[in-house]
Amino acid sequence: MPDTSHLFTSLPTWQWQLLLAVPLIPLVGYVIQIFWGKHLPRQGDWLLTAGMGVVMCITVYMFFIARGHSSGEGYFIAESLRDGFGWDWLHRARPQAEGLSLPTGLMYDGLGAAMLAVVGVVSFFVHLFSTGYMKGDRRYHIFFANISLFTFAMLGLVLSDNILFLFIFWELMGLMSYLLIGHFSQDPTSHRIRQAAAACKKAFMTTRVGDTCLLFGMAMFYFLLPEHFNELVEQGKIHADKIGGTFNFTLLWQRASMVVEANGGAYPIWMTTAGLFIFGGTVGKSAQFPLHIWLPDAMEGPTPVSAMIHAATMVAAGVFLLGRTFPLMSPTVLAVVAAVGGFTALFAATIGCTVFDIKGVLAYSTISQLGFMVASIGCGALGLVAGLFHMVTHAFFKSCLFLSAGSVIHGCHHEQDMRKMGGLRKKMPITFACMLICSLSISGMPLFAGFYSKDRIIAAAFGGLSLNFNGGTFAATVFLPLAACLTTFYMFRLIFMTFFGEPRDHHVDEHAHESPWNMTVAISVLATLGLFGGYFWLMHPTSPLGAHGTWFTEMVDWRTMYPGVDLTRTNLAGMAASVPHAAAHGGSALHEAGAAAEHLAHFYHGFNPHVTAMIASLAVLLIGIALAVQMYLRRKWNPAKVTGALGEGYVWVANKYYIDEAVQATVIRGTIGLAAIQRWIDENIVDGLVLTVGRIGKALGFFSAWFDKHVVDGLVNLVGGLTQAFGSIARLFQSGRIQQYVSFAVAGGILVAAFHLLT
Amino acid sequence: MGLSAYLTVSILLFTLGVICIISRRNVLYVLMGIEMILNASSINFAAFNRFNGGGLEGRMFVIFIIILAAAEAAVALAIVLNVFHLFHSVKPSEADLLRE
Amino acid sequence: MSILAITLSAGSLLSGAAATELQGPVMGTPGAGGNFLTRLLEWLGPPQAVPTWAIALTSVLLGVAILVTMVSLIAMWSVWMERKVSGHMQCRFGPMYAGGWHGWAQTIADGVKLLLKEDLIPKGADRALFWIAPAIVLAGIFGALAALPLSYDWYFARMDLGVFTILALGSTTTIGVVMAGWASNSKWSLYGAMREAAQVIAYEIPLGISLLCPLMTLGTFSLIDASREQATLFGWDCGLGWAVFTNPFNIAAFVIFWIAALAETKRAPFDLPEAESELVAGFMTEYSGIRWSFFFMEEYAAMFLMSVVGAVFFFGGFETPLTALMRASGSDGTLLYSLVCFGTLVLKGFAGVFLMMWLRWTLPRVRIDQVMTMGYKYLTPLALLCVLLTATWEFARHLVMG
Amino acid sequence: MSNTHLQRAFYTLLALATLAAMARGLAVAGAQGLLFHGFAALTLGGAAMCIWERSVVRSAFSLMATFVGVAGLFLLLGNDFLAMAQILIYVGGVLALLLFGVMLTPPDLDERSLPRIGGATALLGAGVAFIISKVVGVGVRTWAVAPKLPEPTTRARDIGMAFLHPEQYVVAFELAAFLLTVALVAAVYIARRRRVDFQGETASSEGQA
Repeated sequence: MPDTSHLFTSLPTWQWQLLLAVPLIPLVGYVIQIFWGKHLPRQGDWLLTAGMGVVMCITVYMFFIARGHSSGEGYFIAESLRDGFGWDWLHRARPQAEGLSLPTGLMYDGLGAAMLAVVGVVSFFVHLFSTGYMKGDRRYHIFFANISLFTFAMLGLVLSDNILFLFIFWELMGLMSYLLIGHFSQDPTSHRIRQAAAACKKAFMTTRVGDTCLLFGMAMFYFLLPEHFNELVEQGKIHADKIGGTFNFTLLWQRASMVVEANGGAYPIWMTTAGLFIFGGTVGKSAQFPLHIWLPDAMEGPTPVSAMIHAATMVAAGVFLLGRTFPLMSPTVLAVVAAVGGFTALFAATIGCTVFDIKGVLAYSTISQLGFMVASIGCGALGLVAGLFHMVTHAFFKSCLFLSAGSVIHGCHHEQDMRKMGGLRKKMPITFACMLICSLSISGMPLFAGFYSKDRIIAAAFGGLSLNFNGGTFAATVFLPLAACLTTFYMFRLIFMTFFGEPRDHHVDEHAHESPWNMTVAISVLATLGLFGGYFWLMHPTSPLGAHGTWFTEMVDWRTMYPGVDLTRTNLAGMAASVPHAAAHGGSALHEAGAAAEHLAHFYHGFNPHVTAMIASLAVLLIGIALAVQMYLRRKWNPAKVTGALGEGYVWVANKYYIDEAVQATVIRGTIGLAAIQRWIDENIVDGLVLTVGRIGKALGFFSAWFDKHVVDGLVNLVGGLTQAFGSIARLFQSGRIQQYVSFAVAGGILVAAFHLLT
Repeated sequence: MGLSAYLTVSILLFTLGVICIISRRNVLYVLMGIEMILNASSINFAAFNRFNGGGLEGRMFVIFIIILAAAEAAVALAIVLNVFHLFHSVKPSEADLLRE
Repeated sequence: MSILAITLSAGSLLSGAAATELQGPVMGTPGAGGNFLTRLLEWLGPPQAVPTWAIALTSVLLGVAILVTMVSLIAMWSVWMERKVSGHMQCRFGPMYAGGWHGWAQTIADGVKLLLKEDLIPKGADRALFWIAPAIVLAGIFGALAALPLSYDWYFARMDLGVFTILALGSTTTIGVVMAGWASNSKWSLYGAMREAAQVIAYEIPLGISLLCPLMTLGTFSLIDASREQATLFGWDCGLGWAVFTNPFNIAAFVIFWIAALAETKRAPFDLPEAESELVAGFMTEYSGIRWSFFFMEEYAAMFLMSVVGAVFFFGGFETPLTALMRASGSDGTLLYSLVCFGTLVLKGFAGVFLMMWLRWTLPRVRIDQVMTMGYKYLTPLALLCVLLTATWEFARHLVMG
Repeated sequence: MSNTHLQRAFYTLLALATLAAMARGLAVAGAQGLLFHGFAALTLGGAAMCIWERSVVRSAFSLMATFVGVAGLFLLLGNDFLAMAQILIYVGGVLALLLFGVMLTPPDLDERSLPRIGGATALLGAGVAFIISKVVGVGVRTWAVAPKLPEPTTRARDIGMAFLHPEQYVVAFELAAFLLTVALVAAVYIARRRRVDFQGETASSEGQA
């Protein structure tokens, strides 16, 4: 096995301790809050917010340390176990022995650093925002406790160095999302108690499907990878010692790539299956079609929770998982990933255009943007970086959008219907400014954060299509620009309906006011990040268009993300088939892969698709804005007429393609029907048997009773009678006086003693 | 002093205990007599222990006898108080409901 | 009659505490590390004709004399101290005239007065028990004091079971008090006696259990050994390895011990048996003269005894940094060292007595039902908990320190 | 001869016998003999007084002498732990409990029991004197002449170890603890006043009577 330890960076122990403190601070905060929160001043919100502030400071500080390490071309990846900082979980005494051994530690690399900083920053501002938004809530302290544990789960997930711990935190996050989405279901005064209860159950059950897939995928890699590896070792195709199962990311990457290389670049079928299972986890958690149905309903939770779920924690976890397991994915899996992601992006965007709930629009927007990320990752190595980059920028502007929406809802006295808003621009200037900035950002306006990532995604899709033509990349290439266009349209539809025009509802307009400082500060900071977060173009000394790459691409590079793994020889080898001049070499798949790598490198620096992509994305941006202006600002085209013209199609979209109904009709009805059948069997067959046994027992019992009454009782009575007869004789001696008894006893004792002494 | 001296004291104490029990009519005297008898047996155990090598066995018996006496005194006193409440007398001869 | 009482108490002392010392000669091992009085007598060099039992008996009689003097001195000093302390706590001077400087002779004058007072016996009283009761009370406390080492090598009886003996003999005073209360043929006295019996029985339990905590820490019943155990703090011979410093739960145990000790010695806020506002003077209502003063002597001696037990088992006994310094400088084993140890113990004991007086003037008296509730429902479970925690701590300490 | 005179004569005899026995003990066995006879006299005298006294309270108080005497005998036998346990539990606990019992029940003023004492004593005395003469005279004398007994070395630590050692007395120790707990709970339960029950029971028993 090649020695790759020189590729790992070593961090000093105090830095590991800082990183360990990052998840532990919210955990400790949770414990304090859940037990004593109610009795703390202000119900303890300051405690958790301050703790999260500390976490933010640590993550940002560590981010800059990571940035310093990764500024060059080399690797930056650190594992605490290599620095002697970790736990031997389920310790196994002898390494060769059978059984489970799980050394567990922290992992910190460019992706982890970026993600950790994003989670820290967004969580802190969500906490800050919540101190204003949730004021007066009946379960205020519980809310803070839960959201803190939610953050803990995400921070732990990002820092995990193995997939099992990732899975544990992943599940914890599922539980916390359940509790938080259902926050109002525990509040008897809430008027949305039923909807909240239903939504949290739906979210929990739906993501469970994906989680089960992930568990299967995990288990397959744990058990099958060493089996296959050891087989290849025996065949002499790999020169290494035999191995046992592992969950560790770096070991999984290296071993999987060795297996694939030994197989001549071909992925074994089980690895494809396992990759699909792992992708199933992403589908559930990141709300990809067809498991996206929980996410719109999750809007029943408080708005800060939505911001957390959509920006920093829940859905990002799915994409993060793809980033962590990318080397394990075969080209086939990647094609599926791209297809599912592209389809989801367009599909959700169309629904987003028809929703009137301000948070609903943002919810479908999130599904669509997640589709972008997933599709991008499916398009190959360039898309991987672009998709992860989009995850980061998306976290900034989507959290800002949600919190701004929360600010609007707060200002409008908990009114969420956009049709009742309008003209809020003057009343809520800060909110409006933040929302506008982030809308431009999500739409991909040049120089805004979203532009850099979205542009890269579209470029990656184009590039993927030219490198490796398959259904997935084709779907991505076709669907993503369309989805981008619709994104612009529905975002500006939201802006125009909410902030422009005349007030449409007198009641709402009367209440409208700017939010308190803690909410506006939070959204302002996040809007600033939404503007500059992609690339600090105002501060960068060189080209504003980022020819040297953005900060993210400097930190996260597909060539240096996975130490000891050459993606061009494994994961991307399948692409070689379609490289035009690769066939000229006429060599094996690996040769072709080398050619593909060359081509990729050219591609990366050559910037061709970038220009195309930029033109395309600017075009769709302008088309989207123009549409929105025509329909909702200038009102040239009446939206009602437009929808009327669309006819049945509009009804179909507005009802979200009837997917909820389809699930209801197939999965849920099917389950209920199965349960009914089982119930019939239980009631008629099983119970019938039991009753028969009972009847037989009863008959036996009658006989037994007769025997008992006449034979056994007769004997007992006889004994009793004899005892009574003897007792009436013995009674003559029983005077009831203690003294007499003692006299008898002593006299007896003396007699016995005398007998002994005399004989 | 030899073992026989202790045994003599012990048997005299035992006799006095028995006399105490059988000659007085108050139930409290019964309790006192029992304590004397227990003490007499304690002396026996302690003496045999001492004159048989001074190990642990005999004194363990005495310790358990003392424990037993403590438990007995508590329960017996509770019974005496109960009997007094029931029969308005502490004479054992009058608590004779079981004779019926 | 007072002579009879003193004789009786001396006789009881003979049979009680001093018999443990005689055990040595009786069992055939005279001398070796025994009573300091015996050693003194042997050092004086008696003629060969004097049998060992005579030496032992002489030392016992000497011990009785020392104990009687000790109890009288403790009582005298404590009474004067109580007057001065309570006076200053109430912003007055206390005795100022008798003897001159701060009324130092006040207690002596009181003693003379009590000796000269008529010794009254009420008409309906049970005369024999009325006589014997103060003697039994005093005998119990004499026996307990006899188990107390005066310095690290001055003791009447070197006992393996020191504190156990003190607790056992100290508990016999209850019988004397009940006897006094019953024999007086007065309802105030009887009420006081019954309260005393109930209270003392109730508080003996937490007292004993809370003492188990330092006993576990130190691993011995013997007061001298316990004191020696507390010389080193984490292996450093600084005279500060007191039980309260080496095990934090001993602090809690000491609080429980102290409350129980207050109740055992019938001190305020637990002075129900002699609550003057309800029962005139409780079980000693009918007593007067020297017999009355016996009860007082018993009370002050018991206070001092409890303070010394607390000091020995929680606060280092003879050990202070001064003794450690003397050991380091090699003056270990000299007469000066013994005197320093003795002085340390006396100072610590009177510090405890002062604390008791301070508490008396700080806290109001509690009701009898509150006393019982506190003893049975709170102090006993708390003391058990303390034992559990102390044991856990000690176990952990042994695991860590080996 | 009145009861008072009889008692006074009895106590005088008791005191004289004690003094004589102590003197003989001193002559025979030195301090040990003196103390043994003193303690034995305390034990037996206390017990005898307990029987002879007409007042229950005085009987209970005289029992204290018995307990202290037995403790002294334990001391002479080298068992200081037993002696202290005896004093702590019997004098401090059992006796106080007995006194409570005595004071919570009314005195039985019309008890005249001296004739019964005389009869029972005569009967028992005959039997016991016979046994003593046989036992002390023949049975154990050979045992008593063990010339030099070994020094008792058992200390409190050994007793504690024996109590908790799994191969020694730990089961008995735990059982004793259990017994004490049960006795405590039982005593509290029995002594608890149940006014309703008492009224019902006394009413029914009166009805039967």
